[in-house]
Amino acid sequence: MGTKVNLISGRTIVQGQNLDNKLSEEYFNEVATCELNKADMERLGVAADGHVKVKTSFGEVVVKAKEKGGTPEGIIFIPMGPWANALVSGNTHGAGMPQYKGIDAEIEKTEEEMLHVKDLMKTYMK
Amino acid sequence: MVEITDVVCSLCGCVCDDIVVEVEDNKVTKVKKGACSVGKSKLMGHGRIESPAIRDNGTLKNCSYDDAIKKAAEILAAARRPLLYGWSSTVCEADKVGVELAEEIGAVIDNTASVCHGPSVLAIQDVGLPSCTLGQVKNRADLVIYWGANPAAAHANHMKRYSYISKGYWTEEGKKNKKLVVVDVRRTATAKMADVFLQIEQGKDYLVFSALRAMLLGYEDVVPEEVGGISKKDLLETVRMMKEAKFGMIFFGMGATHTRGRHNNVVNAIQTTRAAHTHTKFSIMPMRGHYNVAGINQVCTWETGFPFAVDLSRGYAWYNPGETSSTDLLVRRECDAALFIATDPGAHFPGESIRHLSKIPVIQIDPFPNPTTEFADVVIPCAISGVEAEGNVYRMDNIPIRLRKLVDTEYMADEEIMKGILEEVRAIKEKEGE
Amino acid sequence: MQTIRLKLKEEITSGDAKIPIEVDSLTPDKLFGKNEAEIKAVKVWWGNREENTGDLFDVSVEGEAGTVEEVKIVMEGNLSRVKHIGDGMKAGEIEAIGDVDMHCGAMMGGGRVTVKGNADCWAGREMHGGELVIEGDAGDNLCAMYRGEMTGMSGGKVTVGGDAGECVGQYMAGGEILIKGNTNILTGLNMKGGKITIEGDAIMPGADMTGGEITVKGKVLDMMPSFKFVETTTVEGEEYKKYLGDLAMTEKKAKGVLYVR
Amino acid sequence: MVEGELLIRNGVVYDPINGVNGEKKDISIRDGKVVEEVTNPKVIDAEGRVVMPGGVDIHSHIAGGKVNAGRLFRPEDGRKGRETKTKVCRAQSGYSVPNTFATGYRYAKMGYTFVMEAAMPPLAARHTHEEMVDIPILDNAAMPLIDNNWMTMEYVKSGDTDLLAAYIAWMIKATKGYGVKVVNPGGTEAWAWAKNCDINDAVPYFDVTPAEIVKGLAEATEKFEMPHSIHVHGNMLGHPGNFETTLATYDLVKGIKPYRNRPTMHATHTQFHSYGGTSWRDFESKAGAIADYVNKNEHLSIDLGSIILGDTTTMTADGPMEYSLYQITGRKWTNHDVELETGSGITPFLYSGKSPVNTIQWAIGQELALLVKDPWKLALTTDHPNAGPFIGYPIIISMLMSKRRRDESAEDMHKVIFDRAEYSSIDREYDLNEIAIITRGMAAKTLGLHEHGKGHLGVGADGDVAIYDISPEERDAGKIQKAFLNTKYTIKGGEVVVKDGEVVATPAGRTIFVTPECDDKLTEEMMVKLKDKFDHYYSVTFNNYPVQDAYLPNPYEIKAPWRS
Repeated sequence: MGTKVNLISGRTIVQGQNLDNKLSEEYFNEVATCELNKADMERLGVAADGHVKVKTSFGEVVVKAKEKGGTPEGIIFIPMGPWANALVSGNTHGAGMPQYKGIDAEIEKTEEEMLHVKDLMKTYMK
Repeated sequence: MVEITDVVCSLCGCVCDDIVVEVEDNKVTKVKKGACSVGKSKLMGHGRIESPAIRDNGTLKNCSYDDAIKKAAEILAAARRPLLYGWSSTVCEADKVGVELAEEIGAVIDNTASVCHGPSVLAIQDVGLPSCTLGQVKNRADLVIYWGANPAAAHANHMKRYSYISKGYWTEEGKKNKKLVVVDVRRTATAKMADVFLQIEQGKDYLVFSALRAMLLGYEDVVPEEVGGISKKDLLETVRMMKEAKFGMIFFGMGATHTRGRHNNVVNAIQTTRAAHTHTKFSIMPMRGHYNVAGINQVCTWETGFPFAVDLSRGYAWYNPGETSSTDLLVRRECDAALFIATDPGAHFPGESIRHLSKIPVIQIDPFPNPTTEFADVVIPCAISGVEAEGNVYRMDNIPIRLRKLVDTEYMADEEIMKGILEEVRAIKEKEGE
Repeated sequence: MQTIRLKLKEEITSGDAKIPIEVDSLTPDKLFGKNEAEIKAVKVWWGNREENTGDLFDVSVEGEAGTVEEVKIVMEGNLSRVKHIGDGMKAGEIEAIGDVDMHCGAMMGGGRVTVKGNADCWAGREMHGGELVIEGDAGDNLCAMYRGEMTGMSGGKVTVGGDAGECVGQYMAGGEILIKGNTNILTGLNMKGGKITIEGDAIMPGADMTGGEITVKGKVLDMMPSFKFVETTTVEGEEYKKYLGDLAMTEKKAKGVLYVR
Repeated sequence: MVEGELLIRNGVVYDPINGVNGEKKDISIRDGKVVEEVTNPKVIDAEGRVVMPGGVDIHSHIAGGKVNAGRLFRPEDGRKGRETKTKVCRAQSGYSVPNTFATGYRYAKMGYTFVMEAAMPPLAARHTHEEMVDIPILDNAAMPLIDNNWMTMEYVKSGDTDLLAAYIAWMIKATKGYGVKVVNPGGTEAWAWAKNCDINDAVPYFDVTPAEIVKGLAEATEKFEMPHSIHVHGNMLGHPGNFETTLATYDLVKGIKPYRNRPTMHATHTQFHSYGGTSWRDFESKAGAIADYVNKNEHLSIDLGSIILGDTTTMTADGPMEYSLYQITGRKWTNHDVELETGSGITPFLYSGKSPVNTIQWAIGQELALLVKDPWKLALTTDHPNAGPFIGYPIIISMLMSKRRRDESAEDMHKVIFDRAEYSSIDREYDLNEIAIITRGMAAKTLGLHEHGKGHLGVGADGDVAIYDISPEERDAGKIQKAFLNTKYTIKGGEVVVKDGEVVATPAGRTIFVTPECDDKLTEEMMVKLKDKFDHYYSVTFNNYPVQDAYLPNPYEIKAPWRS
């Protein structure tokens, strides 16, 4: 299906500002996003704020694409939070730490809607 | 209006303690000085969980503190493999009660280091940690290296208060006579400030550290022309800067611990520091995330002997991250009940863990509604430590600082809630014993 | 010969929570001389409570044993949450049918454990004697040390039929490990003695090694940049490049030998 | 303290502070204190058993940043001493670095009721106090490190002893500390640049010598009626040939008059400072030279720092020393330099009887005890956990009491013990009275705690009593060792806390702290300089620095007035 990329997650300033405010629009707008390099955006044919679907062997989510210089080609960055974590691996390789960075992923343009945090949580309750 | 000085920030591991706020009508109305934008946001406050609640037929129904605490105690007392997790965004006084409760019910007690700098702890247990307090860096460091860390986003005051930009005794001109090296996969905001930016290939940290070590020890001839996406020339230049520094400092972040190699990346970072120490003064420090994650590691260590992932099911401590750590316990579906305090697994744990949490009873203690609230069965709101409650915390360099109370509240403090649960659990056990 | 059959009851693992059972009290040395009723009364930990073996396992005993060596324990049922199988055993035999959980054969000093399936992390941890055979895959930290210790496996023999995870043989000081498949990163990390053979591929093998020998018959991915090429040599008729390392531990200490195709 | 009456009947009492040497005597306790007599007491029959005041440890590392860093980085030590929780006791872990609960229980089982935490980094003082609160049973206190502090060095350089006194007074108050601790004066500051200092070297950038620092601090301390003298870990600890530095350090304070009849310097873990030779190859014991000095002078007290064979965790504010040790072993190494004040290093170490160096170290600790004639000048310590864990004290006691045990042990050590140490030629054997002196009386007196109820059983003393399950005639070293490891009874503040070697109650201990009272004018002048340090160089603010009262739930204050 999609283009093969390497997924990393991490903190951002706005994500930090909304740590106590995770059910808000500000948090959603910041965290349900995916930063890509310009060339990768073009390759996917996705414009800024266009939706992309990211998929790993652990799950898939729809997030908003954001162009970000400084991100190398083939790397995508999703701020730490429920959307990134739907994709990361829980295999800690005997060290207790999930792999939040460096996960093989596939990405593609999509028309699908993004899930708000409450709806995202519901997907775990099936 | 009252002005309060020397306010201590309860957000990140920087624990800035020179903040000035204004309080009016029992509310923080202004952050005048000292806090970064993230800390400021925290101090100004957000929407709260309004009442204790218990889930009934899928929906949370408000109840009294007493009822919520009783219910929490019943769940925990009955559990065969309970997990008590969080403890990093609250004060040590609450953490101590947490350890006692874990002993009482034979639980696993784990903290957010587990998904943050737990690998750093494993590394320290392998090779130790040559480090110092942040003031040492401020006064002396002329070379600062951020490795897999982006303080511009995660610890916004770090460079200004303690490292690259700060001014101290031998560094009175600030960054003018210092060098900054940044190692990262992305060209981050921090990387843009660097004198040298080493853009490393994802997952290759371990190899690059080993190459640096070999070079620092004088075996550059065996190192190939490129390692982990960095040219030998750039590596040699970095090594030269390290050797020439009077006081070198490495700060490392999740870029090292969250990626392939995990704790062993940190072992290698520490080994690199030790190799550099054969030439000059060199130290290293993890960029601890939560304001008191260092503190729960301290409390847990002096009380149980071990810093996180402590399994007390047999009545003594068994420590084995990778087995007794939260992610493993949840992904492997070992737990039959969980208590989360001052943390949000719904947002920060891998999806696989949340899937299991939705199937077992979950207790949440937090000031704010968050993704975890969506599946918690008992929700207990609490006072905000550092705003509504005081107590001890440990900064990322393990310096203890006391959080101040700025305003009054009717919410119970974490310590009181935990004591309530412990008492109820003991009452249940006593009854069972009869 | 005596055969003790322990079959885990189905209801133990059928709930939402898969609470592990820890069976370090069920080794041949500890069960030797006990009759069926006595074995059923041996305590095992299931979560934070101790239970009778007979309440968790169907127990049957056939034959007599004059010595521990004549005791064979056969474990059956869903063993994927049964930890510490053969932990600390000194003699006798255990056969585990199916996938087993962590610490299988940990601290083992003698006897033989066979796993007819996969073994989770820390199999053979700090093992110092005996034989451990894992017919399927092994998890991470196979034959490694306990956190903070400077010695992992120091004796005995381990064979893995499939792949193995990260940090195989960390701080290994003696004994032999044979992996028939591939290993994940950092096999032989901090190794100071003993021998590891990998028939498949390995990633970053030999980091920080100061002694011992690693042979990789498949490919090496991400070769450590701090090893010194010594010579091309022939081992068992095959041509290998011989490296010494890890120089990152200083040349004086870099006495580890790594053979790469 | 517990209300009610207790009578310990017919024990053979060793209470050296009160001159009681093995007398059959009753001890009466009411409401936690020793009294003349009681009327309706609970009775403990101590017939034929040895009775002593609760033990007092003058120097041990039991709480605070580096102790916990030691625990944290040694899970392999943690798993050694695990014990299951009981109805009374919390879960225990650790051998050389036990958790706080185990620390309290194990000391109490040996009959100890007071322990001095020997090194508190001022900036992290809250940490030390948090842990001390979590150590059950024991009364405790801690000594802040005040020797590598920039303020100290600047005042020493300018010669302002009164201002230095004002500074140490402020520091002891701010940290809720007990007295002035000195660790590798100047050397730890130099270590912030990866350097070290000997006694007469100039400290980089500060232009003072360690000798001047020690002298200045001793003079400043004696400006107050401080219960304890400066407590010194000198320069060059652990280096071959360091005995000369040690003797020179002792000499520095010879002319200074103490406020009362006590030494002007307590020199700690003397074993590590009594080394001859020029390298590890010709390393030899200089216990004789050190003991000779101690015998001839009255201004000095020492403690042993005696080695316990086996694996341990070394930890000290002497950062460069730990680095040297780590370079020898190649094992894990933690360092933690503390801005403007001090530092610390931690590394595991194995003392082996097969090693010639360790053998001589082992001999030195015991030689010191045997060669210093007056037991009132020395205290039994292992500098826990540096020379070995405190639970090794009974081994040392049995060695000191039995020449035969020493001879047998020497046979198992490296043969250098016969040519590079005096060990095998010393015949002296300690008696129980002398043991009581070096394990309680001397420490209490040297710390000034005998005036606050510690270390003796006179009327008004704390009801802290150890009853050992041996008769005074016992000569079997094994039995002596066993008896001193687990008491028949330990009584703390009138409450039985240990019975038949098991902990049966865990009352909270008190934290004892000293308040030096300094002239306001001096304090004000000093404060200008101090506040400048906070404004520019410290990473915490002045107002967030002092230890708040909340950290001492059970405080006991000793006032130290300015000497007019």
